[in-house]
Amino acid sequence: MKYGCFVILLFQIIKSCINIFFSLKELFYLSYLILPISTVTILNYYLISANFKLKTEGGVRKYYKSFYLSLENILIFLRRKTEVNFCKKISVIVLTVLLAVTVASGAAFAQEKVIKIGTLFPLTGSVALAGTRCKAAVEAAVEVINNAHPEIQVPLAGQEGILDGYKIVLVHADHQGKADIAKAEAERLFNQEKVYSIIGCYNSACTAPASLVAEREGKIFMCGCSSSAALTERGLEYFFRMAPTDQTESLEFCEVMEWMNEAKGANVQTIGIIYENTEFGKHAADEGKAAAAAAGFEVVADVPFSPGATNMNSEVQTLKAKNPDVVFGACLGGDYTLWVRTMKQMDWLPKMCLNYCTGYQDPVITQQLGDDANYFMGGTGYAPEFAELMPAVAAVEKIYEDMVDVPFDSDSIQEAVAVLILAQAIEKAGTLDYDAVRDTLYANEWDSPLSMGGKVAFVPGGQNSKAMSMITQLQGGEYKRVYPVDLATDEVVFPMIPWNER
Amino acid sequence: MFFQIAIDGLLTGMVYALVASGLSLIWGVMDVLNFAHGEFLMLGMYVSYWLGFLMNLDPLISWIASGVFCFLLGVLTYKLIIQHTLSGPSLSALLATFGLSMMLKNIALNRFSPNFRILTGTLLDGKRIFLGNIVLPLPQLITSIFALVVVFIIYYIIKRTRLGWAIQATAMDKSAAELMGINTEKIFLLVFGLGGLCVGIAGGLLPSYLAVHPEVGGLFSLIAFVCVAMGGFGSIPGALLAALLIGLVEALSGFYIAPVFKYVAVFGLYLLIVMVRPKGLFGW
Amino acid sequence: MIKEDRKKQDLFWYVLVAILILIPFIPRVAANSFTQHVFILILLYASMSQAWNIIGGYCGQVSFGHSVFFGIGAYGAGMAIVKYGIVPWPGIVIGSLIATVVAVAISYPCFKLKGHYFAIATFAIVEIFNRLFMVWYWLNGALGLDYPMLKVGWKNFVWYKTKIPYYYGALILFVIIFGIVRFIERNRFGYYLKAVREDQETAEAVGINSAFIKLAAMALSAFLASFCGAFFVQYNFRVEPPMVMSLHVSMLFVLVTILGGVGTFFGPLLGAMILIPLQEYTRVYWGGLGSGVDLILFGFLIILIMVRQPKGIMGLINEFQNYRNRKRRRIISTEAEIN
Amino acid sequence: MLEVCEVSKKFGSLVANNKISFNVEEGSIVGLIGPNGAGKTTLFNCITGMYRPTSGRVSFQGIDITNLPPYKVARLGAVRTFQIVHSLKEMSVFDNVLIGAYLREKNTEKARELTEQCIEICYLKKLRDNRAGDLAIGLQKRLELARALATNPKLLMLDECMAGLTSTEVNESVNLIKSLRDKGITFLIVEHIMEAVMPIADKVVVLNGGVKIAEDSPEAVVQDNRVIEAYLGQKYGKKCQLNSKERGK
Repeated sequence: MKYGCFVILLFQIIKSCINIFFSLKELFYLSYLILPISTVTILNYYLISANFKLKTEGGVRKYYKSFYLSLENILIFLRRKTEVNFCKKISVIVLTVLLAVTVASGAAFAQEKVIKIGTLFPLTGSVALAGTRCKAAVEAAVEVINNAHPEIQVPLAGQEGILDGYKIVLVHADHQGKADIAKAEAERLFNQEKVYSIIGCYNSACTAPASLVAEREGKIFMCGCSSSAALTERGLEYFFRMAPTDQTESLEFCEVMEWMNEAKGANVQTIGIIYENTEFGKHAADEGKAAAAAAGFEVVADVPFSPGATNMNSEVQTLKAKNPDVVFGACLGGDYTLWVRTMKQMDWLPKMCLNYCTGYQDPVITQQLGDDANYFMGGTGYAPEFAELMPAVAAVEKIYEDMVDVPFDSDSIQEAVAVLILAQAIEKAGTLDYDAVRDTLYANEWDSPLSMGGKVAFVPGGQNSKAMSMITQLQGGEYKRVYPVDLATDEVVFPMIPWNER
Repeated sequence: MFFQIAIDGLLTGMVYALVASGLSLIWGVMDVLNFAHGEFLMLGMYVSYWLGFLMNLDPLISWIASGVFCFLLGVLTYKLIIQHTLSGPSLSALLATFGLSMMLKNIALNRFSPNFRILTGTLLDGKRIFLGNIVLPLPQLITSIFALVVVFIIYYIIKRTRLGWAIQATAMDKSAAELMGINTEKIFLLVFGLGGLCVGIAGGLLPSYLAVHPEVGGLFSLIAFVCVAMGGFGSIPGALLAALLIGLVEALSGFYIAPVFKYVAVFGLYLLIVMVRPKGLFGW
Repeated sequence: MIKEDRKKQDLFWYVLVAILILIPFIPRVAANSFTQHVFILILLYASMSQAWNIIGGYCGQVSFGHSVFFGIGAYGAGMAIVKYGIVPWPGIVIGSLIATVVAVAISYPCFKLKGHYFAIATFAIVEIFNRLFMVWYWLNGALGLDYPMLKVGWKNFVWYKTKIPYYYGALILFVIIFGIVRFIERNRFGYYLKAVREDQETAEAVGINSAFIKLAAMALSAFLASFCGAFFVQYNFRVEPPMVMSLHVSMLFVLVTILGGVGTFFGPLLGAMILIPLQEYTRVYWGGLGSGVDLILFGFLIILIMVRQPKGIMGLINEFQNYRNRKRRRIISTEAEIN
Repeated sequence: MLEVCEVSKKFGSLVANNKISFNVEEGSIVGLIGPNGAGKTTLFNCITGMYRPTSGRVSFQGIDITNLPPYKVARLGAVRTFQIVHSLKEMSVFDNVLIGAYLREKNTEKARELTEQCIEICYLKKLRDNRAGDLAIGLQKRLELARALATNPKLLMLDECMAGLTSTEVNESVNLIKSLRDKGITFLIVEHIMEAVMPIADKVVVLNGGVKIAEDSPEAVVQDNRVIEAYLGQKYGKKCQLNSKERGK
């Protein structure tokens, strides 16, 4: 039995090798075609990289001819030469260069009646998890739009494509969580891939420069879930954001606290904020502090930490020492689990714990943390438990789940909303003209069964004014709605049940 | 409070020590900066995680598997990469291991998805020991004890066995060792394997309280570098002491100054120590 | 003979610069902004790596700390535009002066350290700076500085619709930095740098103040690096610590130089010519697949090159030249036999 | 020209040099000899500034150089070579010498001319484009000499520059040193090989166990009993005496 695991591991490794190989298969075919051409034109390396026109048959034949000539030369060279080792070395270098060339010269296919839309998410790097989910959400939404899904109660689902048969084609790009790459990729998507619009970028730090590119091009940038409030305060004309901002969430958190104080006699006064020290976390914390000050609560602990931490002992110790009644948390993924577990080790809990759009909402968090995840609260835009509020989601979610094996979370669903709203606007405007679509986006209130509240409308600057989120609490591994009161299903458990009583 | 924090810091430090001792070994003997060290750790953690997830093996058992896995990984790395780069400037090994780290990280991303994973329901999960006011989390405690034991075993091997002497000889002067009839190729291979073994054992134990994801190795390897340099290259006790010191400083400065400054304090401490003792605490 | 060689090299250099000047006029390049982007990055990284090469290659002090200077330069330009709302130039100058001072201040004690100890110390310095900048409120900390919409032109050094001026900006940077290094390489300072790299004791024994030489090299290197940083931020309209001041950025410069050939004049350019397109195009073509295929491939290719040719591409070229020379010698010797 | 005055150097409790004094007159060749571990190289390092003497004073042309760093000593014109060759391995022979030449000639062209001359003098002309690390040990030692020479020194201090050379090479070096002395360079030579030093030295300083035991002309030193016992051994001493007698005949 115990040896079996090794076999499985080995099998996994072999499988992964094969997979990688096959994902590159296309490249190999391509390189067979272009390798000889590139050999000849290696001096014109950069010319080739600029989309050279080999599509005409004559061109290909010419290149092949010169290839054979050069092949002969190489053979003669080889025969004369004794130092095969040197040849080997140079061949590797040449191959790598050629690979770059080959890659550069791949030609994109063209098709009639297609709207290209670019996605720009962090598919690698430290927030790759969220990025891949967002990408899948966009794909799910496009699937709904492109094909007839009469069973799905979402606008445009019933028909095939938009604008009488236009289909949406996605071009995916990866910004690795780096702002400079995001900007370069946005430019490439617009100029080279000729995409109509970009959906992205998850990280607010990347959305900022990428959306500026769109603004300059006069093209539309749809942002799903970047939460920095500053994005929509820049006065951009072609920028639209679906999700509620940190600001909205912070205000909501304070509202909850006031409500608890009034309705439940909770008497919570002090706040501690723990956040990852990145653009996102800092924003959230700043908004949190501002909201707390406005509502008259006192922030007693301000604990930023470096993401990807190896331990969070001192962070939690600091919180424990200051012992705030309420903790606002902005920790992503692995940091969130580490944080919760460290709190358990230290045997400390605040009375109440409110989380921003973060690790708390990750659908797998209850699997990962088990009972330890319970009684935490947070703002939630969507959770599978909201099915009765948002009945249309389930069918779309199925498509999405086939891709990533988890249900939607509050972040990724917003990206799907972004695509759907854009498609609806194009459909309604009846044209692909950017200004017309933009004006249509601003002028109407859109049906959006995937958003909480079911409506989307934009105010100048591009913020979705109907964006809302609910406060939920994890109870028994499920997201229970606890606030606002009229939509609540369950009573809030207050204070959080201490670790040793669970 | 102070003691609680100090003990937390020391427990963290032990894990750093285990990660760093492997690095120190490689470094001391071969003068190669292994940038992929953190990725070895990450893969070791994945091995342990998958064994736990698929076969219900506890990390307390599966560290053996991840240790062996990382040993083989180390050996392979040496055979396929490091061996060939040794003829060039010392930087080329660095570049190659950097490429390796990038590759391993993204293979993990490709295969295991960027999900963070954590083992629940292990033997030690959430168990604690109370000593008066002080809470000792059992997973960390056991990991630290392991770390200490492994570090001491490695130290013993190096100081007291024939193999260890051969390693020392190779570290001091490769060509002289060759003249003495030591197969330095083999020693290098072994040392790289041993380095992998150390980090593999650490990786095997960590999933009992730390989430596994492809990026988990980054900060660990950085701190391991600092540990090794602070302790003096090739010195296992130096690495141990430095790691404990770093754990302590990290925890104390994190609490008494501010959590954001804890790594500033750690790196600052390193600079200070190195300014006073340019060859590290135990430098040769 | 040396003079002839030099003339040949100079000629090559002039031709290269001429080609680089003409590149934007090639219609295919002019029409494709991504190709321009790649070119700009090549020139930028070549310049930056050459700046690193002064201290890391010629002087042999492998510093991983150059992103600090790069970052300070970037923040200089960023602060001038975002916080003070003026043209970037004074910020760039002040930034680069600060970078030079910081370089001297931190490397003075660090030069006591040898080899890997020095490298790790610079690691630590980058991390310290990164974390401090992340919480430095005056510099907007982790939020970063975002450029507002500015008037385009050389005054602000900002263009939105075209990249050609950026290309020429990068080219100017490239020519200046490469020119400086070429000048140094052929003069006393360059030889002294090499002497210090090879053997500090010998250098001291023939009257070289090695501490001063190293400091001077570091200062020059940091000064030039900070200009590259300023260019980078002018190009990207945003500056934040992880983007300009992280180990990853530092690594990139070192990688480019090692790949091309450490301590050689054309090494950084060759390295950038290989590494940057590789990085950019792998990302373009496989990045969208997600799951890091591009980076797997990128890493694999780096390993491959290093395993095959640990001395970098210049090592390969040297080998080729040796081969040619040997062949030439063989020909000469056979001729001599015949005669 | 060089005055070494009561120089002592201690490493912890180990006394490497104990109150050593001697003078080097301008235009002379002084040999510094002694058995292994006598403290020759330590003394050398103290003179050139690599070590700081624990006590005592070194002055060169009337300037106190006791605590000067090595490069300043070299700039004053007292240049040394090393016992273990320290050639700049990756650079060519020409560049190695050029580094030395730059000390006096800031101008590249002039420095190159000077370099050519020095290379010529040291019979390295054929090897000028070779990588220094590839040279045989004897040639590397000569290269060191050439580099030191290129700095246009007043005092040239050679640390065992003939150890490990073949006898032909030793002869070549000896001739070289003689011809250089004729050009006005003063020499301080640390040496093991008696044959090399005795015929050319004007004066020999003998160290043993960190203490100076003799300072005199070669002929006189060879007959000094303390020297014979401490260093040369009885046999060799007799042989030398015989030799000098024969020479006397």
